[in-house]
Amino acid sequence: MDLAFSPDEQAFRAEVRTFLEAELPDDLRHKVRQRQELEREDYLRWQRILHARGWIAGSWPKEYGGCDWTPAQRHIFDEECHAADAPPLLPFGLQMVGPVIFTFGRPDQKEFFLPRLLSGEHWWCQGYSEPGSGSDLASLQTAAVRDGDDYIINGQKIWTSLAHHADWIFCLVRTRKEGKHQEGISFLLIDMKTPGITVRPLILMDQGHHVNEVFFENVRVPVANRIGEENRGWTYAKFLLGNERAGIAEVAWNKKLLQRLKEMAADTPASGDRLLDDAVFSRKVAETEVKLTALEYCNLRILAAMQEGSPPGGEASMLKLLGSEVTQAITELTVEALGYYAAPYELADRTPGSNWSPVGPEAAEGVMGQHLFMRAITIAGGSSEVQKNIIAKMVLGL
Amino acid sequence: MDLAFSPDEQAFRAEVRTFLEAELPDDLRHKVRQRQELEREDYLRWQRILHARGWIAGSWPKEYGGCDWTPAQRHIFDEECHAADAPPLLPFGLQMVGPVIFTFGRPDQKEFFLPRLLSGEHWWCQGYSEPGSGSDLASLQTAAVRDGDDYIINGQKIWTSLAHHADWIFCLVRTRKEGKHQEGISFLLIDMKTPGITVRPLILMDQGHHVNEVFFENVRVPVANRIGEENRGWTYAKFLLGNERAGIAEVAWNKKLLQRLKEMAADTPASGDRLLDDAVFSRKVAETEVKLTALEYCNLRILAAMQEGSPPGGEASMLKLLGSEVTQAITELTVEALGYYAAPYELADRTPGSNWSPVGPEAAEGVMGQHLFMRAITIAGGSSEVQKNIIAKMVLGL
Amino acid sequence: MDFNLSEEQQLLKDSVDRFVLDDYDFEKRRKTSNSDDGFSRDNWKTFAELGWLAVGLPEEYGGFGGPVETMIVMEAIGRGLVTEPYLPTVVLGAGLVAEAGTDAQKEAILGAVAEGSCMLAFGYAEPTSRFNLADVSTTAEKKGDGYVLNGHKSVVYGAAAADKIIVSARTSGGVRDKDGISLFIIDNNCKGLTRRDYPTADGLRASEVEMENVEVGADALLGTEGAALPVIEKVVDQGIAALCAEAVGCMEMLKDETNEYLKTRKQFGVPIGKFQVLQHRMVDCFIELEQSRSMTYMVTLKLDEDEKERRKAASSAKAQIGKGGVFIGAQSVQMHGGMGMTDELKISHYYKRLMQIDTMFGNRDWHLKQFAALTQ
Amino acid sequence: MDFNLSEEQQLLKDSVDRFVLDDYDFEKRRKTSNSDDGFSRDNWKTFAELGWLAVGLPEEYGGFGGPVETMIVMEAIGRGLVTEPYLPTVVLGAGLVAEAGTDAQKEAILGAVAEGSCMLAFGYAEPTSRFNLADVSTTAEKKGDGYVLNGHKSVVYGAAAADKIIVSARTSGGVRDKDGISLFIIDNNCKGLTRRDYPTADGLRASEVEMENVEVGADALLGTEGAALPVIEKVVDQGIAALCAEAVGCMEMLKDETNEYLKTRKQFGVPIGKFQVLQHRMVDCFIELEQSRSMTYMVTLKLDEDEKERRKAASSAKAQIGKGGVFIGAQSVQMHGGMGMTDELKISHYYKRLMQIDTMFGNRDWHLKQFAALTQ
Repeated sequence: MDLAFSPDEQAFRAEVRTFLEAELPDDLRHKVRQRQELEREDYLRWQRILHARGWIAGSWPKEYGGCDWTPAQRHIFDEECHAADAPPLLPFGLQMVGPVIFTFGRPDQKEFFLPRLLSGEHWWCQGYSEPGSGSDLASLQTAAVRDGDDYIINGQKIWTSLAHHADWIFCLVRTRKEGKHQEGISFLLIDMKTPGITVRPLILMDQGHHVNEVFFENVRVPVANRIGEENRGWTYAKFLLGNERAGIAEVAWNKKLLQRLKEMAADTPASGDRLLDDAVFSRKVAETEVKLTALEYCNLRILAAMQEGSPPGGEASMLKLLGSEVTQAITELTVEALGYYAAPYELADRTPGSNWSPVGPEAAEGVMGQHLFMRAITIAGGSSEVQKNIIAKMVLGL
Repeated sequence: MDLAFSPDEQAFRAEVRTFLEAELPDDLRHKVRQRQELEREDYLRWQRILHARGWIAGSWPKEYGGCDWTPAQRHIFDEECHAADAPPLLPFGLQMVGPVIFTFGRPDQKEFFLPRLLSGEHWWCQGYSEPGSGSDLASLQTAAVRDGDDYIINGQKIWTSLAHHADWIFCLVRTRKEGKHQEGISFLLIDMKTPGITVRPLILMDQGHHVNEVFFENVRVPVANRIGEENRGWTYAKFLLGNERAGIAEVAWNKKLLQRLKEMAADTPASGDRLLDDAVFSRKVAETEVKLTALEYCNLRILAAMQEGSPPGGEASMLKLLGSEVTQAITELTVEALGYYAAPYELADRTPGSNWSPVGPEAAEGVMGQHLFMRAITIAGGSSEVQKNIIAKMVLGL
Repeated sequence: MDFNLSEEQQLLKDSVDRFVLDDYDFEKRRKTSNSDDGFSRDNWKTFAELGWLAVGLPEEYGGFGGPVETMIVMEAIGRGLVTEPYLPTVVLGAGLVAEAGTDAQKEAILGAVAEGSCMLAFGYAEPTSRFNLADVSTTAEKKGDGYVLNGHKSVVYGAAAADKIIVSARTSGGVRDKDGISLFIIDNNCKGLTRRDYPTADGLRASEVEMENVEVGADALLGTEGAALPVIEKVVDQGIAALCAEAVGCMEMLKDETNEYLKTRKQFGVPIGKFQVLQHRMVDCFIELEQSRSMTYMVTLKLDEDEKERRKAASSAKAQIGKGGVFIGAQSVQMHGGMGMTDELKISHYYKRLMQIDTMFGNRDWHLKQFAALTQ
Repeated sequence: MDFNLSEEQQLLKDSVDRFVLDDYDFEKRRKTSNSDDGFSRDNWKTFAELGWLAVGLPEEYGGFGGPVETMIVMEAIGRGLVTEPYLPTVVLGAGLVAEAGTDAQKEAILGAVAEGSCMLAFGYAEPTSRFNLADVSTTAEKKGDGYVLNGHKSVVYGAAAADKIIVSARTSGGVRDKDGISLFIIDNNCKGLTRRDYPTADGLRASEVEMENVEVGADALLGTEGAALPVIEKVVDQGIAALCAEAVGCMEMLKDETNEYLKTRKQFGVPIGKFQVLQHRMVDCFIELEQSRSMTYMVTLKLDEDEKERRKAASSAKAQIGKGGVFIGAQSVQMHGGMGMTDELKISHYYKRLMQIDTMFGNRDWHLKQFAALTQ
């Protein structure tokens, strides 16, 4: 047993760090640090920088333009990126549909989609959830009816993250109504410019436009855009959900958030003392840090197992549960640290170029918005309740 | 709206207090205060003192020897008794079977049993649970087969509190196997001296002998000892369970326990400070006291509603839940206050007359034992999980 | 011991409940909250006509009722998520004047409050004070008959709409001394006062109020010079009781809405309220609500007890309400799933209000600490 | 990064696991625990023969392995709820001698420990010290070449069986000074030493150790006079790591037993493991166990890092284990219902041990405070 990373891994860490120091633009770094909402072009700029370095797809095989990094390398890369306040890489293309395409796609699909995905030319979004099917995803209703070489799509998707930026959407659609829910689903790639698609914003409680409803009215999609076989989409979807969970603990990001919380609490006056010196507040921070440490080592154990070839099973659900709890604990404490300055909420004035500055301390920027948005992480991607059901069944056999 | 007790009620409080000062024996007071296990005779002595004063059955109608007190009076009486460290009144006779007898019993049953119950001549215990029927009480199997004017009883009861002290047991038995579980149960009063009854101690984790298994092997019980109709025992049992819940919040007792915790924490050295001055410990005490205060006012609201004639419904389950949580929180904190002195556990040496004294501070006596025994209060009398099921169904309609 | 409303109280309750039900549906509330003022002056007029702005004021100035009546109004405000600045004006502002004002001040202000022609705000917090009411850096220096004020008051709810702002300022002593604090009534448009107004996360309006050589006359002093802290503490405790009632209104609405959602939303072929985990979670919400309601009654009925009992009551109630409110809010969002996250449903708005309520007048940590100190 | 055991470590694990499985069933354990000594000297002999008493000791005195090997043994001790005083003798007592002893002391003691002929105990706590290792009132005054000791050591596990008791005593400085603490090795039967021996709630044995003018020679001093605190802290951190491993053994046993009970115990016609609330509770237990195991690996592998990293590791691991252990213990009792309350089932015994483990070497509150101070 040994906690140390190998010399090669340590050298890799140094390489990543040097790269970030040289290539990560200061304005992006600042936006991330100040919890500002990133614009489409912000994501793409960073994606292009990584793409140029060949580091855009750590987990992908080299033949498809990836780095074929070990789990430890991916972990190190993540840690360094978050420590440097790099923008996150959106998962929809790189982690979700990309691996589905290179695993189950036809050669022509791989050739067309993968390079465009990596370069950022194609922005992908995910069409899974529907108004009637939240936790019960397999009950989805969006219908795809065969018409010659096309499917005609009618239905609605919801919670579609950043669909308003997207060029393509990967969708689960119903191609058979009979039989078990799971056995009548197909997996389609749909160009967002296709006539009949309407994207409508869904404003969340932070007043941000992160997600959308996507309506399909007689949308014609070539059968050639189907992944794999008809009615076997559930298999690909499950494969995708498995990939989604790798790195789900967000240890590096949580560490960064916690570090910022401690800095803030050290700078926060609390009637003569520093807030961080308050026995109860510092205890809550310590509790959270202990929980994050436990999560970190749970994550490393699973990583080490993956390194040796065991894929994460129900344990990934544990990482998702704990990671989301830690994040929410940190954002709650960060709001709490602000005291009365958690109240001001001026999203409306934050147009670029204005001389807007946060009410209260500089560190207050974006804190409440982030906290409110982060309420979603115990709901999206399989709610905490669903994760516990999975562990109860898969790990405990109950 | 008004929180004050009426002048009459305040006068009653003074009367109770005076009585306790005069009549409660010091040695009993000491035993209760020191959390020592009470012996059979301890309970009986106190019962006889109250009986002599006519205050043994606060809630009973006057015609059966009770006081017919209002809910507020009962509350006041409880508060004063606990504040004075009086021994508890065991519920099995006074709160459980007594009301069943005077509500559903025949005149001769009332005449025979009630006076003996009140005087302490008959010590009652409760034969409800069985090894196979815990939360699912109605699935009980102990069989009563009619044989002339008798029933022949075969089966087993478990968790029978103080059965080793008892003269009589009230039992739920199965008199019909067909149909719904609930509709084949009868309610019998059984003399513990009847041949075929065996009481076997069940030692709990505190190493105390509080509960027993009671075995019935061809035990002959006169049909005349049945309460009400055959196969309608479930009705009487539910009535009894309803009564069991009155006063279930144990507010007065919890207040006493909390007060002792605070005294102890004020006396506990913690490397130079008093433990009570530790910010985190005192916060936990404060949290518990706030919770107890909330419970107290929930209890008073329900009491006021009872005063006006509304019987407690699902709300009683809430009181049981909260009361047991508060008690466990207090006993946990009391153990915690002891620090390393929570470890010594010398039950074996505590024979009366020995010059035994607790290891560590005087206040350590009985603390761990009480904490361990109190783990049962979220299990017995309808587990916390069952209480929540009840509220979900009865109050929330889920 | 009696937890029933009197006949008059019941009539008041019927009236405020009817207003919220008939005239304050959520879409109207959204528009009002998003308007420039963040509330409706028409509604304010209605409040005046129906007498609600006189609740808790002394009878000689047209007022009626006391803490229980305030509780009734505030609970309805909570159910409706009403944005009109009732708490700053009637409970805090008028409360301070009623408690400490001269006859002339009462005469000038209380009647105007009751008839809706005067709105008030109370600035007690400062950037470095956190929740300590005695931590006052703002200074008021004697100048002639009057005073000159300098300082920064933080997050003053209702300041933009207020005709007069009452502020705490130090006339003597060190920054956190209990003695030496005074109250001043300042015209909102007076020279030297600047405001930065902003919406708050819970859809209300607050302001940073900065005073640079604000000159006021002797008649601006509210109460005895240097002896304002006990007055502030008493009125803040009244504010806490009122806020608790508002929180109970919010919680009850969330409990009802979420319970209904559990009965109607289906997943895996059954209403999600059939899942035991959600049942028990909903029970936990119900119990938090009942505890919060009990504590609200308790603090409301103890506002006139001696200082220690009153402060114990206020701190314990606030600690419970802060916890219970945030719990019910967060769980209501969680149980509504994605829909709970949206701006469209009312759920998240109640959650956001309950979060602010936990912070207002000091959060749970603060009040547990006060309570611990008071009960040792 | 590697969480696998080496081949030798796996062999050790197989050996201790087999002993617990084959030779330490619960009824045997109960008898052992209830015996006069509270443990079995035959078992101790077996431990010696199998080499477990040499684990973690320096190789030159017959020892082998390090923290990982200790973890392996202690986890098995946890699974079996083993009462033999392994922690006091091998981890703490021998650990102190190995860390600070002279060659002569190591020579005299370590070999004897390894072969099972010498048992040790460590008295560090006092009636007023609570969890502060530096709070030492016991005094050691110089007298001739030796020392005279006076004081009271609290709750010394394994003291009755020990041949030698190591105690901390103050040779200079004030009661809570970090400097001025020394360690002494005292014969258990020496003049002036009195013990009150008692069973503990978790079925072990501990003692109050009082010293009244206990005279010892210069060779009783362990380590440098006045400089013992860093030694004590280091060995206590090793003790914490070992205790974490024991706790993981306890938790794993409870998790397995309770999960099995949920599958077999029927109520309302179905196994109670079909109730979602119990499923999720069991998941919570599983997750606490996984976190505790991860933290145990972490602290075990960080024992040789610098003082600050080591202390952070120890305090964070202990804080997690304390919480996780008590949670799993209490929930295992609760999910077993009445049966969980009984002395007959092993469940409650593991719960009682996990409660004591939370307290030993400082409870969760204490270690969170240490951790907060170390990470600010």
